Formats: sequence, C-alpha cells, structure tokens
Amino acid sequence: MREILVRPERCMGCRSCEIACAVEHSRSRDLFGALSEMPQRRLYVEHVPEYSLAVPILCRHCEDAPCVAVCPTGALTQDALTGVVRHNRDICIGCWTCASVCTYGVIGRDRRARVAIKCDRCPDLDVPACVNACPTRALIYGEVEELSEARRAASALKLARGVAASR
Amino acid sequence: MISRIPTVCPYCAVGCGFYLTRSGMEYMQDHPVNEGSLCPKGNAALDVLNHVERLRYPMMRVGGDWIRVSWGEALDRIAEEMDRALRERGPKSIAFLGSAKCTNEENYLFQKLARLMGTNSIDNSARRCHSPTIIALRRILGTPAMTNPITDLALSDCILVFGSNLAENHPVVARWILRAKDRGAAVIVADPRVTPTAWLADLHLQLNPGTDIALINGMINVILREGLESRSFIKDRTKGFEELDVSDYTPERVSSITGLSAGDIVRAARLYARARASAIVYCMGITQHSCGTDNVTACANLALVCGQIGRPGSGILPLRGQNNVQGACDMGALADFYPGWRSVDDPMAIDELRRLWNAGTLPLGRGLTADMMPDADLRFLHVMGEDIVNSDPTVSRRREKLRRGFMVVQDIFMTDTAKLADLVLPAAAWAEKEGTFTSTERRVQWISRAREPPGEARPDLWILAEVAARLGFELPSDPEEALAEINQAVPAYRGISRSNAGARGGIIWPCPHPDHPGTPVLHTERFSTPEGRARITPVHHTPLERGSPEHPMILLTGRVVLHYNSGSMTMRSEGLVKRDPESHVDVHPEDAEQLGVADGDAVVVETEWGRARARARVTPRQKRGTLFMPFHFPETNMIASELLDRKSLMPELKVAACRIWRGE
Amino acid sequence: MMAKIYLDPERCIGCRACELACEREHGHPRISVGTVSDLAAVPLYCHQCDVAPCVAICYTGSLRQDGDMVKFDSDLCTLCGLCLVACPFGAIELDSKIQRCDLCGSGTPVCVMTCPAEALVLEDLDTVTRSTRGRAAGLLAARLR
Amino acid sequence: MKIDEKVCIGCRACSAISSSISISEESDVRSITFHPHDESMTDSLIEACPAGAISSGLTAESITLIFRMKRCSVCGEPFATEREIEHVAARISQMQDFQKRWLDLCPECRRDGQRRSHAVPCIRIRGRR
Repeated sequence: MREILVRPERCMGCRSCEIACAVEHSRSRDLFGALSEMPQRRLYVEHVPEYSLAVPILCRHCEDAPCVAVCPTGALTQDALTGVVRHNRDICIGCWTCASVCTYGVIGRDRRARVAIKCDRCPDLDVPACVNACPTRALIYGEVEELSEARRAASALKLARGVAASR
Repeated sequence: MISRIPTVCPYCAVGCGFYLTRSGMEYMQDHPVNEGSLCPKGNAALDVLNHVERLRYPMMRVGGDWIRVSWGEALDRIAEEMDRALRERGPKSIAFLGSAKCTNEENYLFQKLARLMGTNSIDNSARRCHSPTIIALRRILGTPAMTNPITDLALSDCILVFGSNLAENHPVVARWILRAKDRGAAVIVADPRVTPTAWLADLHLQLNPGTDIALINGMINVILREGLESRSFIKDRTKGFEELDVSDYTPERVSSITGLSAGDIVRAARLYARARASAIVYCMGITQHSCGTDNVTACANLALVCGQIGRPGSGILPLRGQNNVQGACDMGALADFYPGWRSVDDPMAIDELRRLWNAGTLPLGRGLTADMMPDADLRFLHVMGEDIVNSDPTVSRRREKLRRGFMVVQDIFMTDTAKLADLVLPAAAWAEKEGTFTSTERRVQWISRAREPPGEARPDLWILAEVAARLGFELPSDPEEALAEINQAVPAYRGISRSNAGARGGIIWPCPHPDHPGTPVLHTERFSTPEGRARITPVHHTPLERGSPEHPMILLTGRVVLHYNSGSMTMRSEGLVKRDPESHVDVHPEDAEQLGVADGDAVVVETEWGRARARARVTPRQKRGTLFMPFHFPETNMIASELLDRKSLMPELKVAACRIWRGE
Repeated sequence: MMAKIYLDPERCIGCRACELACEREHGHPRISVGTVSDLAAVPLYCHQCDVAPCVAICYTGSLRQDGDMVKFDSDLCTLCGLCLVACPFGAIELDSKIQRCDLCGSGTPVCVMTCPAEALVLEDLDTVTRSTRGRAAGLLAARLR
Repeated sequence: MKIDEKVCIGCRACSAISSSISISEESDVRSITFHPHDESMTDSLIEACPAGAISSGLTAESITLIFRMKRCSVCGEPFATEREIEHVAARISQMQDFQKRWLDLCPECRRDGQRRSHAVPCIRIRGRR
C-alpha cells in the first residue's frame, strides 16, 4: 500500500505543497488560474511556535478510518485495495460528523457546495502533487515497507559513521 | 428587585455556583470551579426545592398518626424531652446528628448546643465518607483537608486517582483533569472497575479490592530503588522517613497481591515521581475500608517521599462527598473533635472554647457515632437533616432500637429516618436560608436566600436558636452573628465574613484576618503539625480475608452519576429517576455465565449481613469475582458490612464477601 | 461561517448533564446520551446539516436551510413525521410537536454550557479543525525534540 | 374530501389536523380511518397532504386504509409505513443520489449506530488499557 510519509524534520514551511495541491485541484490547473478560483485547502502546513517547527498535516487515509465509520450517507468510502479514503460530494449532506472525529483535522468545508472537502491523493497523478512539489523531500510517497527500509538504511549509515569516526 | 440570585449547588462537595431566577436557574460562567457547567444533579437541583412532598408543618406522632402541631408546641416538647432525659439519665442518654448538608453556622450551633448539654455524641455523615482522612491527614500533615484547590489539577503533570469515580460522582472535577490532559499530563486511575473515570486514564490499574497499601508501598519501593525520591524534601520537611521500610514490597510481590503486572506498578511509580507536579486524588475507595486510615496514610507517605505536596498542581486531594461536609467537620459536628479540629481528648484546647462559650465544663472523650446509637440506651435523639436509616447500614438494620427514646428529625422531606421520629420539623432548603457552605477544596461560600420556604418551614438555625432559648441558652438565630462567633472558635475561619465569602467564588480557608485573600495551596513552607514537619508513618498491607466458601465473591459499593447518597433528594427528581429507576448489580460476563445469570435477570445478593434484590447488569467492565451495587437504593445498605476501621470508626462499606444467584 | 455544536467523544464522561439541561430548557430532551460497551459515551443531537435530508423532504417549508443552520417553523408544520424518517441521525422526535435542536435560539446552547467535561463545544468548523490540526502538529513536533 | 388510496403514503399529517381522521397502529400495520366530516376542512387537508392524495369531493362513508409497517432491520420494531419510506427515498434521491442505507433502520437504531461508530476510536484505545 502506497502512503505519503511526512518527515517534519525536513520541512522548512515553504508551502510549495499547499500551492501544488491547489493547482492540481483547480479547473485551470495553473497557478494564476488556481488563485483566481479561490482554492480550498486539502493539506495544511502547521507552524508550531513552541518548537519553531513547521509540520505538514494531511489526510493519513487511516486504516479503519473513523471518518468513514461515522459517515451516515456513505459519502466517505475507503478503497479496500489502495486504502484511499474517497469523498463523494454528490451524496454528502454536510453534517460534519467526519470533520469532528478526524484526529488530524484535515476535513474542510467547501464554501460553495457546503459539503466536505479532503485529500483525494490525486487520482489522476502517479505521484501526488504535494509530494512532487516538496523541495526538501519532507513528503515522500511509496510503499510503507520501502519507506521504513530507507529509514533503516539512514540510521544504519549514521551509526556506521559514528563507529568509523571513533576508530 | 434582583432578577437572579447567586447560589451554590446543594449536591456534592465541588461547590459549583449557579443563579436562581424567579422561574428557574441560569448558569454562572464566571464561577472559578465550574465555569458555568453543571452535572446532571446540579441541573435537576430545583426539582427538590419545588417538590410537592416538601414538609410544610411541624408534625407530632400520636399513636400511629401524624398530627400537625404549632411551632410553639413542637419546640416546647423538644426542650421538655431533652430536659427530662438529662434529669433522669444524664448527658449519656442524649445524642445529636448534625448534617453535612446544613450550613457551617447551623452545624456550629448544633454541636455547641450538644456540648453545652454535656455530651460529645454529635456526629455527621462525614463519619461514613472521610473520617479516615480526618484522622490520618490531621496527624500527618496537620490539616485534614484537600491541600490544593480543584482547579489546580489543570496544572498537574501527573494525576493519580485512587478509588474515586469522580467522572460520575464529581463530574466537574473531570473538567480540570481533562484540562491537564490537554497539556500532556499523564492520568493514572487505580480502581477495580472500568469506570468513566478510568476512560480518562493513560494507565488504569485494575487492582484487587483492598490492596491499595500494597500498591502504594510497591510504588514507594520502586521510587526508592530508582532514587526518584526527593531527598531534600524528606530531609527538610518531614520526619519518620527512617522508619519507612518498604523493602518487602517488590514489584513482583506486589504484583501477586494486587493482580497488576509488575511493569504497570513500575510505570505508575515513575510517572508519579518524575513529573514536575503530581497530584493524588482519592475518595471512598480508599477510606471505606477497615484499613481506611492506613490507606490514607499510605497515600500521604507516597506524596511526602516524592515531595509532591505544597506546590501548585502538587498535593493530596481527598474528594469529599456533600456540599458542606468539610464545613460540618471544621465546625466540630464530630464525636471526636470540637470546632477547629480540637481533639475531645485535649483539655487545654477545649478550655479556649469553654471560655468563649462561657460554659462551666465541657465534656471530654469521644461521644457516640451514628453506628453506635441504636445500641446505646438513648432517651433523646435530635437529627438535623440526615437520613441515617438509608445511609448507615448499622442504623438501617437496627432502626427500631432508635425508637426507644424521644426522636426529633428536622428535614425537608419525610425521609425513612423521619418516619421513625416522634416529632418531625419542616426545615428550609438551601436556597431558602442564608449562611456559608465549605466545599471540598476549603472554599467557603455565602449563600443568599432566594426563595421563601414552603408552608411553615423554617431555617435550621432558627429552630436551633428557639430550642436553645427554651433550655436557657442564648444562641444567635442570625447567620452573620453565628459566623462572627465561628471567627472566634475556628482559627482557619478567623477572617471569613459575609462579604468575602459572598464574593464570587467565596474564599478558601485558612483566612486568618478579614483582609487575607485566602490560602488555596496548603503546606507551601511548613506543615501545620506542631513541629511544622510532616510525619511519615509506615503502614503495612494486611490481606483482606473476606471471602469464604459460602460467600466467595466481593461486593463493591459506590455511587452512580444520576443519584446522590441516600436518594432522599434525587429519588424525588423525575428527570433523574426516569433515567435510572432501579437498583442494579454489575456482574462480569464470565461470572454471570458460571452462575447462570443473564443481563436483566432478577437476582439476590447475599452477604453475611443480609440479602438484597436487584437486577443484574452483565458488563465486562466489572472485575471478575466482584460485584458492584450503587448504594442509593436502601437494599444495598441492608447488606453492607458492619466491620469498622478502629482508628476512625469508619464502617467497611466498600467491600463485603457475598454470593449471588438468580431469583426473586 | 456560523457556529454549530461539535463533539469530542474522547472527553465525554456520559454524565447526561446535557440531556437534563436540554429537557429543562425545552420540556423534552433533544440530545440523548448513550454508552457503547461501557467504554465510551456519545451524545447524539441534530447536526444542522448543510445539505439536510430533513429539509429536502419537508414539503411545507417548515424545515428550511437558513444560512448554515436548519431552521424550524412550527406554524407551518403538519406533523406528518416524514422528517423523522429522513434524518440519518435519528435526531428528530415527535411528541405533540417536532422536537429538534434549535441551538437554543441565540447564544450558547445549554448543553454546551452545562457540559462538565467540555466535550460539546459551540464553534465554527474551521476553528475546530484548526485546533485539531494544531494538536496533531504539536504532538509530532514534541516528539521530534 | 376524497382520498386516493393509491397515492396516500399513510403519514400522520391529515390526522393531526382533523379529528375525523383517526390513526391506529398495531404491530405490522397502521390503519387510517377517514370519517365523513365537515367539508370546510378540505382545503387545509389538501394543502397538508405531502403526497397529494386528497382532493375535494363528497364521501358518505367511512374509509379505512391499511398500510404495512416497515420493521427496523436491526431491532425489528416497526417505525414507519413502507409507503412513507418509499416516498422519502424518492424525494431525497430527486435531489441527490443517496445510498440511503439508514432508511432501513428505526430512529433509535440510527442513533445507536451513530454512537457506535463515534465510539470506535475511544474503544480501540480504552479497550487496550
């Protein structure tokens, strides 16, 4: 299962991901067009002043997602194969139960249609727009196993460097 | 005309404020404790005030009937009967029961009357909730009360809740615990049951009933072994640490006693000791045991060893039950204490009161508690606002014996206790009179008169003054005058007046002079023991050998959110009763299966003290081998234990060996 | 955006104060608390849906979308009971009239005011999700340090 | 007034207005009896009927219409007439393509289901402690 992994230690808060997301979900699919369409956010770079860190917060497409469980109309569904939580705007009644149970606070409200709006993991793209746009690779996209493998390799390298230096 | 009058909730000891309006109530959003919120009972408080069954006239029993009498007749009769009992049998034959629901002024004058009549047989329901706290904390810390205010919990980094289902019994306290959790605090709940309080826990210690001391000593063992104790605090602020030997209480051994994993014991110890500010919150799961006083002592030891006391967010918080139970005890409505925590065995301390009261002599030595009254040869008993028949198992079982003498009950309803009386007096309820209530956090709040009492009902203070006058004593019938006398008699209340107690949120004692702002956190620099140091006192676990082949299970008792104590108030509130109409007994599914009991079955629960009927509620949240029954229903009290904690005379209401079977 | 009632189920202690308060205010409780497996409690109430099925089914205009809220006008109601059938939450009841949360008119609803655990809040959606995101980001950031 | 029994959905609107229309429920059926009555009420009844089943005209005898009740798919309690459910399903789908899975449940079980799904994250964490 492919996931978007966040590495907040790399995030510098440039918000390229937010802009790419807006462009991808605009009708015109270009920056100026997107801005004139008053885009709505589906992912959020949160600034944590206590730690002077920026942390990208986006839909985790949780396993057994709470938002899917509480949706009374079946507007939110989870793809069994990919794990992606999809939202069908046509049958959403705007009750905001999903938004109130989401532990990440990443379900927003479409101002015009008055229904929920959330990350769809860019169904038309191979790699989600936000991941593509991230200059520091704070967002990466891949199989969970691959991602952990990369993390293991990185810590092994760090340890090996330490050992080598002490020799 | 003022459209809304501030008042204090008449139910539990949290001391929530709200407004009474002409037709109903309004929330008080600037009250420091509840910030406008109220629990379900608080929301239903007016049901009691406006109830049709309120007593309206003094009534005398003649044969089997109640006859309405005038106040004059009723009061003359009380004086006459009291006087006769005194003349014929002496002061040992008379007794008084004060009320944790009446004001400080009323309790103060009531105990004064009792003592002027020559007896220390004056007690109140604190005996059955926190008498071990009174004995243990007074000895160890010097002041038998919560060390920190409730709102302080929001500042704690670790909150250890022992034997308290505060989410149901003091719901507003949960607000402050949740605030602490928002800041990242760890919450540990030690309780055999999975209560709504345990829902809030990061670590739930589902220990075996009656193994609290083992758990706490086990935690101290870990703390000392890992060097997490506060050496400087132990050295500078305490004494007796050398005698504390908990080396036997290794996590492994404690694990086998408590049924907890050794890892959880270690985790709890580390969380508590390492936190910047830790608080212990406890309630009747600690006190209502035959080792209640030792349980409280163990809690205090833990706090003292870690230096977790005397700072904001760090202290020991016994949650008390009734709206004025702290005050009734401060006022000395206790068989073992005079006002201001003067021991009945300390003639020097009592001499100050003798001079203040202009009395010849005052009685020494402990008087009778409610449990002892049925078996004492009483000729006169005066009960002010307590339903002992429904709240005290011993009295409940031997209620007929109370009728040997003359019995007066003043109350707002015809309670089961009042039904035994020879004379029943209609009292004004909380919002129909004036005076001060002291909440569990030592917060003294003045309540104003917002309503007229029904019929001829009168404030308890007026009744007491009238009785006293007929016996030749002059007691103030004005609450402010009574408070002025309390200023003289109780040092912690010296500076408390109508104006500072009447301000929003009142004032927290000790308040030594009128301009003093009150003392929210106790023991910041020195303890109030004579030597100024806290006394660490070793206590040890003794196995709770309550089971027997006939009674293999353990019955636990407690409260539920929609009812209150004896039920004399909540059972008269339609909104509460319809949501929780009958007694139930919680059973673990595996026990239920073994016993052939299904959810909703009528069952009988038997202890060596009696049998009770209830409806079974099968829930995996009950610990295996234990049952739980709420004690608001008279059935539960009929089967509760009569064993006593010898140090505090607290009955062991929390646990009893029992068995259960299906049947009517 | 207008404020509505939002619930944090992790805070609810199941005390039912909201029910009692609502019953006192309106004569009939329009919020109902139930426990689940004795491990959680959830109050249930009208969500004031933005595209509400009760509004879609109401043929008299007695239930109508008004800004971000569903307003009810009892004068137009025929008591047909179809909104009870349409509501996915079961949040509408019928005794002698339609019983449904009206956010207590103006100001803070009594259920929110009385909740000892602050499990119910009156906020707009953005504020609720922003604070949730802030908490999530804070937790992640705290672990990094 | 005249009642078109093919169109009537068996709701409670008319009986709430006119005392000559009575409604009774027995396990699986709801019966509505229309007694002959004061014709001056007819206009308001026409207006009140959600299905357009009432028209003007004279009726001399009482008519009783019987409607099958829908039982909740969870608890089995009847909670609305089958026609009412069809009516609601049709009306809501005119607006949107709903899945309408809740229409099989009684209001109590809808509340219960909502509570259960809300409690899932809490129970997952608390059950583990």
